[in-house]
Amino acid sequence: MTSIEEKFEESKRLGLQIVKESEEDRLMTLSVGPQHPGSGHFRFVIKVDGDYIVFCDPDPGYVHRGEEKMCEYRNVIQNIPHLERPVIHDSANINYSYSLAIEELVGIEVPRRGQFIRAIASELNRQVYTLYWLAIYGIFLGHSTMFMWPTGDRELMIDLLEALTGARVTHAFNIPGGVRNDIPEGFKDRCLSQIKYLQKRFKEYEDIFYNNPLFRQRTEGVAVLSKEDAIKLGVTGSVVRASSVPFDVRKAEPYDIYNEIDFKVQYMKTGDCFARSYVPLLDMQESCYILEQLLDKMPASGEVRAKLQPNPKGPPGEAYRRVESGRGALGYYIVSDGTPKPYRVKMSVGSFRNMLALPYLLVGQRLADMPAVYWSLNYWPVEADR
Amino acid sequence: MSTNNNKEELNKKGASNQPKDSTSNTDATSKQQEKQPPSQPSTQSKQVPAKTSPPSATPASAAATANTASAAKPSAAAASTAKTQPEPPPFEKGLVEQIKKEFGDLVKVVFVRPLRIKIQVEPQDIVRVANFLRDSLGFDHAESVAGTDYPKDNQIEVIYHLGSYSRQELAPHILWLTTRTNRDDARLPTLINVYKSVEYHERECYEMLGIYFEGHPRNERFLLPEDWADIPPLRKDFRIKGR
Amino acid sequence: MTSAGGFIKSIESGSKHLVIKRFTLRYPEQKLKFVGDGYQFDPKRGVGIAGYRGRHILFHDKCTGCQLCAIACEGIAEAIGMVKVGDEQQQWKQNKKGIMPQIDYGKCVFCGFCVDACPFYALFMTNDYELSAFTKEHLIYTPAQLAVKPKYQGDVEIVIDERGATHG
Amino acid sequence: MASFPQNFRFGEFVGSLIWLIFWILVIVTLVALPLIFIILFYVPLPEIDGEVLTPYLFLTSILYPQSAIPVIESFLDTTLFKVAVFPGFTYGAIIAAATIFIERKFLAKMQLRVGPLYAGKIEGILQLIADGLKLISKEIIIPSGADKVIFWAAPIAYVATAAAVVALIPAAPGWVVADIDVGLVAVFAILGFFPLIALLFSWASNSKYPFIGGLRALHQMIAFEIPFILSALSVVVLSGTLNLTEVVESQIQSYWFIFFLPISAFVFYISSLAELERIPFDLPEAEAEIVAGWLTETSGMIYGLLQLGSYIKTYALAALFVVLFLGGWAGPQIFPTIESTEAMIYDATVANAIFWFTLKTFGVILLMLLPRGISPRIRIDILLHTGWYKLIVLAFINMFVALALIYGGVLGPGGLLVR
Repeated sequence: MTSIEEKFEESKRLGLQIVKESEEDRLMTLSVGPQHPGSGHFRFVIKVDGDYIVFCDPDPGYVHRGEEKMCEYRNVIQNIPHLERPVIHDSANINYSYSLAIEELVGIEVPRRGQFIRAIASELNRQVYTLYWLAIYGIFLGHSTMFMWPTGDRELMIDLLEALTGARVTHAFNIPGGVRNDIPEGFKDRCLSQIKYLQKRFKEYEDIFYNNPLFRQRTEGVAVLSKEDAIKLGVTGSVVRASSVPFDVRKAEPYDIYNEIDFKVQYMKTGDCFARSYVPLLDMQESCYILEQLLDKMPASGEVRAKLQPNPKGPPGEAYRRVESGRGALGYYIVSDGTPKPYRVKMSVGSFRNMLALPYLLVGQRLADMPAVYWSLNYWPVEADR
Repeated sequence: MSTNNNKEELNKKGASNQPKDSTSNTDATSKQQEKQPPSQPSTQSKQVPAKTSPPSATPASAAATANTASAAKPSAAAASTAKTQPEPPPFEKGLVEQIKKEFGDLVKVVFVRPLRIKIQVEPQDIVRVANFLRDSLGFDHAESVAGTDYPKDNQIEVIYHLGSYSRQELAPHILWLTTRTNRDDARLPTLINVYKSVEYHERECYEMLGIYFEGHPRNERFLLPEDWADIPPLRKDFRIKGR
Repeated sequence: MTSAGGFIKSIESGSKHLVIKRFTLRYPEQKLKFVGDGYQFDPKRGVGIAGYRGRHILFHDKCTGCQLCAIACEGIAEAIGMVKVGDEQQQWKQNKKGIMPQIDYGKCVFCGFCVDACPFYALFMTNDYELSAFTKEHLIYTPAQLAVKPKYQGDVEIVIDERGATHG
Repeated sequence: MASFPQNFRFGEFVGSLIWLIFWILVIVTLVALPLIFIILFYVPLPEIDGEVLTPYLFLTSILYPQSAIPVIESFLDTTLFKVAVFPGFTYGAIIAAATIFIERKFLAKMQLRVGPLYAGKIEGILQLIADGLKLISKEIIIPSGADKVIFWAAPIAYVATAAAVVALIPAAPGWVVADIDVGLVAVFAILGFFPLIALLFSWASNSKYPFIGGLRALHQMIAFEIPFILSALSVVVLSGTLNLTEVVESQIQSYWFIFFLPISAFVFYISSLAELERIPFDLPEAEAEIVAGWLTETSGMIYGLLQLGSYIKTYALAALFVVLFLGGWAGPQIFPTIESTEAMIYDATVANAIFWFTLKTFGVILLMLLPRGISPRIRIDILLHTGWYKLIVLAFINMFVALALIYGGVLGPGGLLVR
């Protein structure tokens, strides 16, 4: 019993089944999610060879609820509350592009003051979403303080939105034709003071998190997405901006009031995890300036909501409008056949597009980099499933 | 697709994660337009080129377009829109003329609106057209792939919303590349070799509308449950219970 | 050396917060103040009045039983049903049928589109959000329950000063 | 379940109570008392101050508390007391419990939140008891296919090993359970068991995430054991002994070793964080990647015991840091000496030593808690790189400093700085 052949002979004689060891046997299959603390409502199967990930297969759909089909059964206004469910933290933005597309189909124009308030709600919501995202990025890397601080500061923005829209997360505020209500009294001063406070807090975040050498070690140079790959994969939002593509829908295709606002597209060149995690912070800082300008330039009074029938319907046609949400370009493709109910609604969401980059980035990384890479893609499972 | 590719790459060159296509990347336009970005983290103020239409006018003018382009049903809207269209902006017209020059009658221009162009091709030409759009015009990624079911025509329309990152002046534009297939035996050639970014979109389209993309490596379940045994849910003859 | 500096900065930033007042809102003891009395809608101007979107309040003397709120809710949450109110003697002159909305808060999503739909200033929303109940039946609010004005008293709001933000 | 059963009757409840009391009385009179008398008959009673400690004498101390002092003193001298109470398990466990509470409050303060609040009137001080009750009352789930013996034994072994480290730490002059000449070596020998227990437990869980966690624990231990020992070795060079009590005494004679060996102290601190699996070195329990590492399959009191063990270990390593670098119990005398002719338990020197030792230990524990608030978890390759390349080199640098101090005649027998 010295050579392997003799062993095979022996096992054949005994009637045992012996399988030769293959390359696959060295790999360990790990199912990350849907009950994994580092996945969200999402599952991806990874295989690890030692400490390296050699295979990744995303498997979304755990929170798929058929938003696109549901839209075909409800009229334009009734679609709003359920359309904001995929990203309740960013519900103003997810309704924004829907409203824009419906407005294009129906043919109404939003009053100027309404456009400003819509943009304010959208920017505040971007802050809320990004702070929440940042908090989870912190806890994924084991930094519990970075979980608590943004979660606490997010409360400020949520309170502002609560005063503005009346609800903490699911606002149902940006509707076709404008916004539901005017801004309350004293909102402007409150908003300005809280933005100022938030800008001070961003420096603290940089001190404790972004400039922390341990965080830098974990993210710098990890999972680099080159510019060519980013374009080819069609990723969007902070992911593509981290790969030195300065694309922002607010700048590229300014909707509503954004062509009057002066701001810069924040982007970075490196394309690694650090850039992907730092660009959202830069975005938030830019968003603070945008908010200040919006509050400054807003007309003192005026209509906020165009007159709209309860069942708005336009001529048959198609429209594709997009906005820049917290996770990148968020587009709605709506086909109308002349009835109050849309004939077909298609959401093109940033999370779904960014998910394509996950297998490309994860393969070849260490297992410990998995949460850092996964969450740096600015991926929100519920939105991707729709 | 992703998995197969990844494994091959791993075998080839270890821990690299560069996606590879057989038919990849030589756009001359992107090289011309590419600015050298400043050092990181840096900012850049990007200007929308003046020759495109002022975007502030978009909702109103687009809405006007939609109004004038009224027709009985969306499938028929296509044909009539191109005729009743007001004069389209010059940049879009230039793009359309380039496409027309290359393909002639193979490509049907459905409408040209500010920032939006819709062209329709036959399924057998779509890969050629897509290659041209990517290589010569610079539409380098797909934002979404939407399928719409038209039971009246017994057809399914698939729309590729193509956008551009590499050409600055194309950034606000979305080109709708559409094609139609028979509803009973829905088959289309995949565009995955032209646009990597359509991989998951086409998979979603396959399971939601039942369009088989020939050449796509994984025509499989994606978002729906694994035990889904009904007809594809976004077809019009699938009804939600109780409605 | 830069990494050592980063460590020192992060330690400094962390320990600085040991002396800052805590941000937590101690909920049952403290409650946030809200703007206004709740979300309302002005049908004449066609625009809402900002406020918190909590439990509804129904004004019996204004409700005409037109069912517009129930129709608005139909595709959203299906939480509103119209029920017969009162006996034969009790007649409202504006509400001949005597039906009024009854809201199931197990289904309501608090979008407020029913308030937008009401053309008679009869249905508004209030600041009350403490609606938990032991059974699902208790979550269904009859028109009589909806007519009660809730008692909600918020006592704190966010205070931002030099040393940080806190609820006070 | 807070609700009463449907057929509840008060009479039956009282009856069952009386029935219970009856059985207790029966068992006490028929079983317990005879057993006690049998034991008293055979076991020789301890002799204190020339008097045999009979139960009668023992009971009289209730009336005359003065007479109990010699009894208590003699009890304080026993090994049982040292093992079970003062420098041993109870003291360690109390400090561990205090550590948990302080950690939660400290982190909460740093993160601008409140922390435990409702259990116990004052700032949730009884939260730990509530948590303990919860853990005890929870079901212990053993995964199918688990190696049951090891699965049950590992948590107990973990606590026992942690307590064994505590046994070697001198808390006050003469107050140490095992005053052996190779104390420092014994400490490291015992510390070497922890990754083994983690690995055994993770293997016994028959699950993937614990397995990865166990292997990570092993990697971490191997990478950090060597700088850990090397950093302590320079203390041995300075003091010339492996006995921990003598290490403290040699520091009392000269100065605290942290002044001569700051780099060693730093290396020791970093290595003990790695040994304790605390953030930033909590790779074996990294919850975002491998669920809870080798603790994934734990439930109920198994988890509680492992947590208790790891916090006792925290105390042990903090105390070791105090003994090696911060002069142990040394400190200015603040407790007044009371001159009294009568027998007294209070000893000013010992009280002073305990006070300073506890204070320093808590200081070091706070220092160990601090990184959890300010740093993320590091990756395993960076961890191994830190352990093998950087810390070993740093430890060697300071060892050469220590040797230079000895041969330069600054420290050591008859050195310049030796008082």
